[in-house]
Amino acid sequence: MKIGVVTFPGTLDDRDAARAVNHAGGQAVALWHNDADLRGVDAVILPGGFSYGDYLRCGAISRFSPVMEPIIKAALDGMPLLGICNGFQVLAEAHLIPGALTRNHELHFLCRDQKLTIENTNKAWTSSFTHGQEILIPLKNGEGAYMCDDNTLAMLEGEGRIIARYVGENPNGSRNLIAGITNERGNIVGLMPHPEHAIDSLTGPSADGLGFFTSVLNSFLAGSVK
Amino acid sequence: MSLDTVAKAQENPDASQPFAELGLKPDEYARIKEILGRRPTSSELAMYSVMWSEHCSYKSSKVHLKQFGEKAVKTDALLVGIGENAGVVDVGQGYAVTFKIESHNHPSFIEPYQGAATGVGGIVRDILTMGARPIAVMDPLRFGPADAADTRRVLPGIVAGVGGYGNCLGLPNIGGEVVFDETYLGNPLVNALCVGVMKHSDIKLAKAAGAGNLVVLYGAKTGGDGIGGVSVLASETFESKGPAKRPAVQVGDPFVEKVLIECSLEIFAEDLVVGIQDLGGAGLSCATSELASGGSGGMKVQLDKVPLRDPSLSPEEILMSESQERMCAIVEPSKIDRFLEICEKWDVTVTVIGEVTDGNHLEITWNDELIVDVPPRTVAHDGPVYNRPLAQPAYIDAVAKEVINVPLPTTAVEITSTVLKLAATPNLADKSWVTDQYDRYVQGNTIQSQPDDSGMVRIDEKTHLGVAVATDANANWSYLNPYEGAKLALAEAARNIATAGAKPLAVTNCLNFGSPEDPGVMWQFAESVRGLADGCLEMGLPVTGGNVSFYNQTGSVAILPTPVIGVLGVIDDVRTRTPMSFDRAGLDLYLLGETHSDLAGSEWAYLHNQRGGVAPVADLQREMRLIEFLVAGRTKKIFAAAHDLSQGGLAATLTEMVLRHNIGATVQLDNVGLMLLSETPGRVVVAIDPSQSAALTQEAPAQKIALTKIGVTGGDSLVINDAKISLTELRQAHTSTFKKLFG
Amino acid sequence: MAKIVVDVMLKPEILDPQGKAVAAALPRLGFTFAKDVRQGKRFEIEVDGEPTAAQLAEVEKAAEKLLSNPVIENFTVRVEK
Amino acid sequence: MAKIVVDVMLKPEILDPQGKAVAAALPRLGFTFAKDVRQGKRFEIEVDGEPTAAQLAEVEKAAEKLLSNPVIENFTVRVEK
Ligand SMILES: Nc1ncnc2c1ncn2[C@@H]1O[C@H](COP(=O)(O)OP(=O)(O)O)[C@@H](O)[C@H]1O
Ligand SMILES: [Mg+2]
Repeated sequence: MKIGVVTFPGTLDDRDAARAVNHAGGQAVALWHNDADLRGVDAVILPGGFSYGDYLRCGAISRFSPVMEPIIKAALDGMPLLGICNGFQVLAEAHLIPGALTRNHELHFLCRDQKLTIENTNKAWTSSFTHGQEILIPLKNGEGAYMCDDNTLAMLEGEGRIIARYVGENPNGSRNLIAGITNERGNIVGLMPHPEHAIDSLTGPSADGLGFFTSVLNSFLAGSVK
Repeated sequence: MSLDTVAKAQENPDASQPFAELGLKPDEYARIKEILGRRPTSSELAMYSVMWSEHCSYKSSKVHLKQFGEKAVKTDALLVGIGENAGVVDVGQGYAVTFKIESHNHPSFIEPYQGAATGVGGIVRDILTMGARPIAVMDPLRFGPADAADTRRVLPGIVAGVGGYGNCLGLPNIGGEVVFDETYLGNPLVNALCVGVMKHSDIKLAKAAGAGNLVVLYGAKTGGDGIGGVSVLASETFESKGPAKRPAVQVGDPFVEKVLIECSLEIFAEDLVVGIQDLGGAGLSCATSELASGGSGGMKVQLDKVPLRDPSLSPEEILMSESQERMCAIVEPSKIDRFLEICEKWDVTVTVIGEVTDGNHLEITWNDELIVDVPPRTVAHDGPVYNRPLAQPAYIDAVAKEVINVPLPTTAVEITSTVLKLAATPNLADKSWVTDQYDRYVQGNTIQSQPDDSGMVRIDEKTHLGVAVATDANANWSYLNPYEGAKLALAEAARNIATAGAKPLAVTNCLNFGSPEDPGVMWQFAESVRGLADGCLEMGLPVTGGNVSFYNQTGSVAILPTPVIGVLGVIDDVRTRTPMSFDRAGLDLYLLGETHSDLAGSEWAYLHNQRGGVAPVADLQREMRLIEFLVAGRTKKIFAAAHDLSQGGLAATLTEMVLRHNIGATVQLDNVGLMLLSETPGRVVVAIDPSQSAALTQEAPAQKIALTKIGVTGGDSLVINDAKISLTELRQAHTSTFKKLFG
Repeated sequence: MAKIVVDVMLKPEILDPQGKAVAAALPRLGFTFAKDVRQGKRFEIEVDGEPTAAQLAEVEKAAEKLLSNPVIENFTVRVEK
Repeated sequence: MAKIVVDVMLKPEILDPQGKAVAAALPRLGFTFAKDVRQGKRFEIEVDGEPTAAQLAEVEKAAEKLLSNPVIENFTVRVEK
């Protein structure tokens, strides 16, 4: 399975995301923000970082990169798309998922090992987990507070579209402790913490993050993607 | 004032010039005239003034720093030595590592966020310039008292600035220091270290060789930032059409720097440059003169081609501007098209501003008029050298006579309150409030970071080769005895590398001192340099580079002498490192090294307002045996954990160890007060599986290393003799200080 | 040369931690005038000559598409002398 | 209830990376009106009743002390209806 990893100017975790894909047994394909096509990939990851310096609003400028056009088209067609951190912000700015990410409530960048529960396991990116499974992966962001209006929140809760929730003290002020959500169809996931930094316990707090990458591979092998 | 040209300088040799306002002494000005055989043009004057400033020319420190070269051990590990932007060390497997610390103290006091941010930006460009990919940063910081109002202004801004810039560059922050002392009030120290890695064949140097090669400026446009690093007044002495005031602060754009890094690495990978230099202090004055004198000496630059952010800048200002995020490369004409293409890909502004010439003149024109014609070496390297008067300050003998008289705990209640007090004191308290604002995971190779003894990153994913770096300074000891203080800081940094099992390889330093014009400060400086040079010689470690920051003082009060020493080590397989603490019960705890009555300069004495006494004397032979033992023990897998003792002594070390994985310990100590609080150097606590005791008890004495069994791991408290401190209470004390102080 | 100003504020129902932090800090410094503080963004856009209606319409579009995020923010556009 | 607005902008000579990024992004989206863009902050301060001169003077002080960083920023205070 070929998984595209997009590099925008200012993207930082592209190498890590590619490493995680390869580690899980997939084949990472580098995609450049100016590319007009997706080089035949089966899924795409928008990695973390400070694309365009996170100026204006995180993800606001990169959301209009040329590569986003084919990505949006394919994702609306069912291609698995994972936005991590800055990638999540890009997804929100592109309105591929509802809501927005705003400044952490304590107004600092925060990097810490974060416990999450996985609350939705039937989607492209989380099928390797069990429902309610607790995982530990790094969280690192300055604007990670998930915000949406009450109706959207009720809808997300009602439809089980919350992929992962923070355990314990709210790290950034996200509504309902939301760490990640999915679109209605379940192929697009935005996740604030960083599974690509938790693929082995040598360099991360655990290997729990690998599950996101094996999920998409397994779903692909099982033919359930798209 | 109209454009001052070389022709005009010859025509009216006696025109008066504002050399004093630019920070030049009359004799320095006279030297410039002598070199040129005429008065300098205003542009030349601008160049000499910034390049001959203390900051760029090291005029007060040079005579001392040369010991680092003279006393150095000969080592093949040093691929590039002092003098280049950063030294380069061979770490094996074809890899070379470069690292360096720099200060950005004064700007960080004026504007904490931007000062610290641009400090990080500057050191990262130094590392990039060597051809290396930057892979990690560290930030040794020092502040006034933790509860002082100005510290509350300065510290959050500096921390946010270090994080704001470093995080945006995608560089993991793998360590640093946060230290508080009255003398840093008004003089915070912001030192930033960067590590980079490359293959041997990729090393780049700052030299402009080959007549006909092009001089290329790329990166951010030039603005009026930081003009006249030597004196903010400087720019105002030149009349210009622009706004009356040039910005007193440089503002960084980390996004531009991130793009500049990736763009440069792509350019390096295709071997498109002959030489390269970042633009830091003294901007284009420095880059052009250093590149030219690093080559054969000839260069022509058309200054009017420099892309400007502020079109009102005069040539003098352009030469002095310290605008961030710029690089200058020497490129063969056949390679320029590809060079421009890569810059375009990354959307980086790039301009050919000149070419390398035969001969040894650096000629700069402004709209075809010659405004600079100098031998570049005289600007870059032949600056004034001062042998400033030095004298041992009177306080040295006085403090040596002071007898430390602090309460030493004996009862369970006293032990408990002492341990809790130390755990919570700002200098020893948990630094997560700071380090949580730094990305330590990016790049996916961080093996160790806060709160480990050293930062460690993997540099090869297949072989698991890695490097470790630690920075240390003990200004209290340096105050009592600068010579020993420097050696002790060196030993501590090396030990912090070795506890993990990495082998120390090379040294960098950032020497933060008061005014060199004060003979007492100059003596502290000279003694520190002598101590560091002697220490490095004895330990067989080369100094690969560093930085001097003088004038850190408020009125007549100088900061404590603060030589921050960085040591880099190598570890052949990061998976086998010895962790800083234990994650299970049932291990034996041993103290390696002897404990003497070393309370002078200790944290406990400081907490009791006692700053006198006699600093410990460094025993580097003993330190080296200990280091070797720790490195060998890692290979033989003897240690389950190892953590060194420094500020706060055994009390602090035990606190940090039990809290790391929330596994308690029970220890039994004779002479408990001194054992807990003395800061005798050369000590490490190790945890071992009982099955390894034989190996330990045989080998330590064989290496003449004192060994004391102090206890066992396990439980949910730290038990010291009769005192039982719950981990919950200890954690509360250790972790609440910064939150309380800074929100 | 004229200046077009775009002000972007978080919608009233969206939590504004920056505004809240400022509102909390003011009384600590002895300033008691504020009942509430909201913090937003101000863009100053320089254009050549007098802004035309067409230009302002373009700015409106840009404000909606790029300068603000309609999910959480409102904006206003005006000309400033 | 009245609103006092404090606009805080980077001084003209200070580099504004955010404004620069916006100015660069606009033409990529087909918006060509901007010669230059600067990005700053806007504070909306709610006060009880009509703001008095004394109150405005206080706001000026707060703007200088807290809302802006005088080393790199300028500010203006005004009442908005
Ligand atoms: N400003 C900082 N930035 C990053 N890490 C820091 C900073 N200050 C302290 N640390 C980290 O916190 C830990 C404890 O610091 P310290 O007590 O000074 O260590 P040591 O005594 O071993 O030198 C170390 O891992 C150190 O690198
Ligand atoms: Mg240590």
